[in-house]
Amino acid sequence: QNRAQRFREMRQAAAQRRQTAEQAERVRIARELHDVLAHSLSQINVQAGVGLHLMEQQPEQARAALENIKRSSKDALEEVREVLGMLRSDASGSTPTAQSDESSQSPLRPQEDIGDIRALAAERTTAALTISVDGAEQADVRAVPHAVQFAAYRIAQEALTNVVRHSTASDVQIQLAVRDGRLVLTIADNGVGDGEPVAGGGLLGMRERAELLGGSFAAGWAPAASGEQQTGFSVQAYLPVRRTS
Amino acid sequence: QNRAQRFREMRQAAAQRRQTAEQAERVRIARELHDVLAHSLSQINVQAGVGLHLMEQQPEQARAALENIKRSSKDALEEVREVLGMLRSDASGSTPTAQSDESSQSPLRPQEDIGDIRALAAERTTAALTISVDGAEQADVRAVPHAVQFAAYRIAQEALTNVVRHSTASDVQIQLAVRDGRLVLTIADNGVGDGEPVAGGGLLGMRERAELLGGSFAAGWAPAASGEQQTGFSVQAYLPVRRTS
Amino acid sequence: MIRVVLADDQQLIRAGFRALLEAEVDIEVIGEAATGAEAVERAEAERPDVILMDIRMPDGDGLWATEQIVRNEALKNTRIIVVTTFEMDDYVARAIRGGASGFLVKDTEPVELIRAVRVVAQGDALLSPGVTRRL
Ligand SMILES: Nc1ncnc2c1ncn2[C@@H]1O[C@H](COP(=O)(O)OP(=O)(O)OP(=O)(O)O)[C@@H](O)[C@H]1O
Ligand SMILES: Nc1ncnc2c1ncn2[C@@H]1O[C@H](COP(=O)(O)OP(=O)(O)OP(=O)(O)O)[C@@H](O)[C@H]1O
Ligand SMILES: [K+]
Ligand SMILES: [Mg+2]
Ligand SMILES: [Mg+2]
Ligand SMILES: [Mg+2]
Repeated sequence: QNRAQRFREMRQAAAQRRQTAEQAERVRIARELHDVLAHSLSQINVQAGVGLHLMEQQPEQARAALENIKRSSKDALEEVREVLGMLRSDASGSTPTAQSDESSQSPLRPQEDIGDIRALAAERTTAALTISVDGAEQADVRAVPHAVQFAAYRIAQEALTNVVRHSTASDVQIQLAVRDGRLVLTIADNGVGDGEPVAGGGLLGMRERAELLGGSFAAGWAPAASGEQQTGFSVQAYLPVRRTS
Repeated sequence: QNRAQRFREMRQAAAQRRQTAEQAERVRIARELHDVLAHSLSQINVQAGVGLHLMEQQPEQARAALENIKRSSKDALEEVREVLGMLRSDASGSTPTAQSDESSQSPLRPQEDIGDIRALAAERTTAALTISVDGAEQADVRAVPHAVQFAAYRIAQEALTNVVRHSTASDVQIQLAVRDGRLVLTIADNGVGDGEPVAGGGLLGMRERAELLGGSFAAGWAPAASGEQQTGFSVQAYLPVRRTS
Repeated sequence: MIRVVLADDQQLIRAGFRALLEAEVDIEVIGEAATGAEAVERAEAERPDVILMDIRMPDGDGLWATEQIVRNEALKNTRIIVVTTFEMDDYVARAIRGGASGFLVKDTEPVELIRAVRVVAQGDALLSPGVTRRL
């Protein structure tokens, strides 16, 4: 009897673990897709809008917009194909993955790191928007584990997507530093506005990334201080720097 | 030592089960996304390509393309958000699928069950095609886990689609029974033909569903027996009925 | 004149290809279909030189429609180019086995698509480079 019960419990525990793995997997895929695809689609949408808006006075803007859209939709498609191809081959796949080796991982493989934030910033910079990156080259920052670097990259990317989409800002400052065993990442803009943001996939995803690593996350409007200081929207993530090796 | 080894084996088995659940989930998500995203992106790409190609001779094509792109990228974004929102709420989900409330359906939630096979059959029945369902109401059949029920529903659905598309049959029999700890599902028609079928997405998908649950699958022409018996195409799935509680 | 039928369930894809092909002096689009069954119907009614055939469509997909058309003796001069979102091995293989003259992904360059229509209309087979490599 005792044995039967132990067995039942064991089975239940296994079922629960299975469930948890499924859920973790879903959230992971959801997050990656949100960032990769929502990102391309919103860029495409913005491009089309801008092209249309300007094409009367500047017909060449329509061409530029179409060219950008053509390129980015193709890139995104290739990414989808890659992800799907790998999902498929993974699923029919032979060898599971005993190795905890991050670099050899699947489609959703974390690839970008903190060093790529600079390129990201350059990409998004326009005549109307300057973006600065601070601390990305510091030795202690560059030494954080890859999983943390990748999360930082994605959070910065998503925050910039939000600036482009939701903000009146003309300037964004991205700051990175290691303090008290945590990587502190701040993306602060000088846009105007107020109120609690209603979290969509972007803010949720950023929080999830931070929390999955055991860290924390905050986003919102800076309090409009004593007349002088300009208000702005900022996003901040604290990511523990646990050594994996 | 003996105990340590048993423990190791148990752990391995659990890891493997977890892996399988993860893989099943991936395949499912891959299928959904294939439909949602790739199609929008390729549509956008075609529009951009066409707009650019024609804009010298027909400048209005550029405008039309941009307008279409703007609209379809917006629609796709909304769709991505919806799918991801549901993945998330499923994942953080308290109640997996207690409710069989159809109106609250998400594209990613397995909801149909064996009880729905009857409606499916009724839907596909025509003057030229009768479809019978046997065993769907039996207590042991109705008691199989939901994941198995859903797989059975999908397999029956796909098999009927094939009958409608490929068969000369006037009658189809769907049979369900629990035998030796497995749900046995058979869809047999009285169409005429022969040869090994060349598996397309339908048969492959059915097999995948069965195998992901640890079961097996077979499809093909019944051997044309001694003159009397009519030949026919049939599909058979064996789905293990593992109790989760 | 090369007479073309477009089969795709996405209206914007049909509209895009139509604009593209109509602009060529030697090509005209004489019909559209949004399902596999419609594609077969259009083919039988119009006897086009070339059909651009999507795979994923409701009511009979493009692979099925391809097989139906190839099997029809009256349509032996109709060539089919399968144009789809994904260049998946099993799709490609089935399309070719089913009698399609070529296979392209939708994000092919417009000039390539136009060239493909001309090549196939002349009776030549066409395979996209990625595909030939694998077969
Ligand atoms: N830099 C910013 N400036 C102003 N408002 C912002 C900024 N970033 C986010 N917000 C506000 O926070 C909300 C939530 O952002 P979030 O990224 O979670 O969702 P979203 O961008 O609206 O949609 P998506 O799911 O595509 O990311 C936004 O709708 C916007 O109102
Ligand atoms: N009930 C049936 N009667 C006769 N032939 C069948 C039947 N079911 C399947 N087949 C044969 O098996 C083949 C493979 O079926 P499968 O469902 O895998 O692909 P498909 O229906 O051709 O395409 P799809 O990928 O859209 O399902 C069919 O093309 C057909 O030749
Ligand atoms: K023309
Ligand atoms: Mg956002
Ligand atoms: Mg089928
Ligand atoms: Mg389609």
